[in-house]
Amino acid sequence: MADLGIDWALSWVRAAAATVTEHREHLLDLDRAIGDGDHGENMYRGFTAVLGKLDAAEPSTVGDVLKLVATTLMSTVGGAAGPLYGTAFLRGAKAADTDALDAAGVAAVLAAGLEGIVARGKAEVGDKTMVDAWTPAAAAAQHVADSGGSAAEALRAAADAARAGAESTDPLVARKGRASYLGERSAGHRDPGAESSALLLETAASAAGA
Amino acid sequence: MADLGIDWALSWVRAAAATVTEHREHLLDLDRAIGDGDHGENMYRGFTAVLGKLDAAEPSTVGDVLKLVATTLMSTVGGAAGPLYGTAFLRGAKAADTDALDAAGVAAVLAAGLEGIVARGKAEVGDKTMVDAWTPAAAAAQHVADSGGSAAEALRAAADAARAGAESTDPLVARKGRASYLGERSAGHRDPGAESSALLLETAASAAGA
Amino acid sequence: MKKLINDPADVVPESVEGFVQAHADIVTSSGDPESLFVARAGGAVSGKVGLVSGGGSGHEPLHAGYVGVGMLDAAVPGAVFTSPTPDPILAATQAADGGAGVLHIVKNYTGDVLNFETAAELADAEDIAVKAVVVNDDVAVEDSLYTAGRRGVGGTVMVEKIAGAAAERGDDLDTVLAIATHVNDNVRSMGVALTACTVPHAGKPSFDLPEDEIEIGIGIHGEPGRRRIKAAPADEITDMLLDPVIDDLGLSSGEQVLLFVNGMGGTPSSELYIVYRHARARLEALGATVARSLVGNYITSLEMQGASITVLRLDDETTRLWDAPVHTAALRWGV
Amino acid sequence: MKKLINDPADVVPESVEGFVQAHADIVTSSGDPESLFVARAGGAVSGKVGLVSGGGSGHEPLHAGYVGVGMLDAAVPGAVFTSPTPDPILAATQAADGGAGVLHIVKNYTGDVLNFETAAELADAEDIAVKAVVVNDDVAVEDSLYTAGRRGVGGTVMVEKIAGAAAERGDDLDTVLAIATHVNDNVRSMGVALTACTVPHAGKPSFDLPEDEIEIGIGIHGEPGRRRIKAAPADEITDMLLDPVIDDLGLSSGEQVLLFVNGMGGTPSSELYIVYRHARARLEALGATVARSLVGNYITSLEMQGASITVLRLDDETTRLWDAPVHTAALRWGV
Ligand SMILES: Nc1ncnc2c1ncn2[C@@H]1O[C@H](COP(=O)(O)OP(=O)(O)O)[C@@H](O)[C@H]1O
Ligand SMILES: Nc1ncnc2c1ncn2[C@@H]1O[C@H](COP(=O)(O)OP(=O)(O)O)[C@@H](O)[C@H]1O
Ligand SMILES: [Mg+2]
Ligand SMILES: [Mg+2]
Ligand SMILES: [Mg+2]
Ligand SMILES: [Mg+2]
Repeated sequence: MADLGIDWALSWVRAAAATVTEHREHLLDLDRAIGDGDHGENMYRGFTAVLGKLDAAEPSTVGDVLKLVATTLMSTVGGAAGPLYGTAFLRGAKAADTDALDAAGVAAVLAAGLEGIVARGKAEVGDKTMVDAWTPAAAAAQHVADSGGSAAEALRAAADAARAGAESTDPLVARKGRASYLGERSAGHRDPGAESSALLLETAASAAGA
Repeated sequence: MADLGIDWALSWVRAAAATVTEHREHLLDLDRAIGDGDHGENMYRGFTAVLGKLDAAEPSTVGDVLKLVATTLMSTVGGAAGPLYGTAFLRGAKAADTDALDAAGVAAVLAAGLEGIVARGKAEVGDKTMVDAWTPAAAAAQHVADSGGSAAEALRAAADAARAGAESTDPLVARKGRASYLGERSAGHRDPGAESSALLLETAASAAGA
Repeated sequence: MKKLINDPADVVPESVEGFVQAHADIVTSSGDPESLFVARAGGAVSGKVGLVSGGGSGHEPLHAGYVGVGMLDAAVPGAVFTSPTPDPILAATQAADGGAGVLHIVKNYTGDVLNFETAAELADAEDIAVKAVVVNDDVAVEDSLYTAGRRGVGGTVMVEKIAGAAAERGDDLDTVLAIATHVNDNVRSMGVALTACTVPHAGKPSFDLPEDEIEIGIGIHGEPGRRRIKAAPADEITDMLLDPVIDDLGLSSGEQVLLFVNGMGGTPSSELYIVYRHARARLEALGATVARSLVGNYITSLEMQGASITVLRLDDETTRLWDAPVHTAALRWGV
Repeated sequence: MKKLINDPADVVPESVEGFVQAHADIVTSSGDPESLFVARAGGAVSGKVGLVSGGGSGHEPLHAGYVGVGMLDAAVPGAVFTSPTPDPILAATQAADGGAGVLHIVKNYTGDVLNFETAAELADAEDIAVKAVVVNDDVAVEDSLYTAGRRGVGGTVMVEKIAGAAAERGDDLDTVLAIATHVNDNVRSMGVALTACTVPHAGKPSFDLPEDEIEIGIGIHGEPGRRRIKAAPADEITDMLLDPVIDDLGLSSGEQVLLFVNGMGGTPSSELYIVYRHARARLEALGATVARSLVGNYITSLEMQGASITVLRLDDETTRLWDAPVHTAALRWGV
């Protein structure tokens, strides 16, 4: 039940960049359906930039890595996703104030990230946004921590919950973000940001070997 | 072997208007292929206007009818076809200086019309224009007149020759009119003005019972 | 996808480069592709309130086409349909600051609002006074506390022109903000798409529209509209767009308006004038006077075919400010 | 076919009606649908040479968009892509005549040439001195005594602006004609289509172009071009258009030019600036100076996607006349 340190953080971010590249087109298609067709490109641009910075910077803690991701996404992604993910990672970085995360640490990082997203975007569960993925994810990690599980178990639970949360957006009518402009027509489509959130948490769990 | 008088002229013009209406789309398509897609509309607009004027005016001679057609086409068709057909009918009207046309009269009207087209458009046979229909038509009518045929026979010969002339434009590379801008690509398409000329002469012959 | 572009990733920087070269008498650019913005050739005007706008690219001439005397001081073009990040907005804000503060003109999209907010915080930390007006004139979208609210569309051009004239005559930041807000409060828009558009990096049309259907209530980001209907004559479509605009504006007899018929990028101006003609007749039938007009491609959605109708309620002051000289790449008069 | 139109037969009159309403400070129309033309709101200018142009509709803003101080006195819009008949050309000529004669600016198409010729004869019979310049700047078409010759395309805008300025400053008819001819002699153009356009009354696209092919050497009437090639990057296409233009113009190092990148109606301006950027770089590499620029939809082919490049060799006089104030719906500066 090893805690998750800098190695995990680095391999997560690299895996995240690979996943975002792989799913670029799929995220584009989701956003074309109910948004403006750029979410895949935005995430791809952001994480490609993160990879570039990772080589030059020499982060030594999980917090360093998360902060690097935060500032890079903030300054390269743009759109709604840039500030939202940027804030999530920034608050997560602040919450990751130890060398290695245990389950409680994972839960704290996810809770802080979610808080950041809500602080900026003011969305609630059911609004058909990334909040629908983050909220159950943070809760699931907290649950694992409360019942004495490992950091990796917390991430696995969070990833699974995020996946279910992303899928739960399919039937929803959007109330926030661009999809809200479509009214009823937004139902029947997955929210792109909830999907990318689920993808990122899946790579976080995988990187932890969970 | 009745000569062709005002009744023929009137029924010709009415039949021509009907034919142009019927072939509007076909002439449009021909002009879309190697021109600017308006010849059918131009001819339709012109002959619809002619019909309108015919009811109000009370032409009493073949020349009157041809002159009415000339001025109406001139002032409603526009494009290249307007001035060319306008001039053709105007010169034809001047040539039709008797009450009723015999074969020689038919030949004279067609020769004058062709002369008008050439005077304005400066095209020669083989340039892929209406001249390719009018030239053999005028010659065929003259031939019938020279060999003692009737007016109706002259028109039938002219119509058949115009039809063949129109078909002869298919393989040609245009040297005049819009199709000339296409260069080699104009080959393999019929010239719209040659086709409309053949249609008009066919109705002239039919109206003469030939 | 067929476009006159090179690498899709270079569309914005190459286009901005050409734009700045073609209009070097009016504008300059930061030159830095990492922090791209367009500003007035002469730099910030000392003592004048600076006006900065920006947002995703693909709406040209918005916003760079409105940089110049009498309108914006700087514009920040993001990637296509993607709000720019805070860094270039901050840099543009600094470039536009003549010591009298800066007004951000922000179209109401989550991304734009968030990125401009962050930039404003950063500018504040550098002692530049920044205020923001958030334009939200699109009546196709219901306005509610619980949603993202209305989009900013055609009204943005009106806000930029009129607030720009106020700043140019020397109004202070609060006054310019008040005027911008007043314009936003009195302008409404609604749009229609006949075809979708294709974002260069997506390579596929933003939606599929059968040959006989159109989208009513679209925005300017290639998103589908509120509803899809059978194609209809221009006058009927004009009614569908104008009715909610008139309604929401609460327009009544005797009022003066500016009528703005905007092309989405791929519609010929001849069609815009057909829409204008009927919209004008409708407004006049209502007893309103169409005192000013604007017809053309002023806030677009790439090569989309379609149009939007914007109506601005005029008063003497806004009319005067609308008429004031302007010298930008896309709007020019009086100079 | 999806268009913002009502009955296809009403496209031109309704559009012109809207246009004249929207720009009532600049233009007026004959009002007569049987003899439709657009003229300056103030009427003929006494003692000034009158400038009249016209041709088929579908190229907006050409020509009505160029009626106003410093440019045309009247414009005659025919049916879409169809030269107007002599009657309205004559009426416009009469309306434009201020006693100093009238210059007809005619694009070189058989129909335009013939109908303007007839109108000129009729005007002559009414003692109006009429001269004509026939614009033929399209290098895609071979010039020869035995053909219809080159088409008049983008260069027409240059001729109308510069001859318009000459007339406005008081030059006599022969001088205005000489200047117009000089501009025509020094301007060349070539265009590309990415998509076809649809003439309203035809209802079908003017040609079928696969998703990965483009037409090089098109005119402005939706006709196919000289050759069809695979889609290519903007810089390559720009080379294909610019090379024959430079060549035919015999442009050499040290010369000053006006670079005009024109949109065919359905292409966003962002793409035009990408073309402009590369064309400018090419001209500069040649040692020429791009002293003036024009980028936008100025002579179009309905909603066609595509562009044309026009290069005008400048001298001091033409530059001065280009810079002179102009106040029309589509071109405006200095006033
Ligand atoms: N107010 C909000 N709160 C939380 N998430 C939001 C909000 N608005 C948008 N999002 C998320 O952002 C995603 C869209 O991101 P992206 O397409 O990159 O930006 P944009 O919408 O500006 O084009 C949406 O799918 C949604 O998950
Ligand atoms: N110089 C010419 N001489 C004779 N006929 C010509 C000439 N130029 C064009 N035409 C005829 O005119 C026809 C086209 O007419 P139309 O499409 O109505 O006019 P436009 O070419 O102006 O669109 C051509 O098919 C051709 O037969
Ligand atoms: Mg998006
Ligand atoms: Mg034609
Ligand atoms: Mg976006
Ligand atoms: Mg034509």
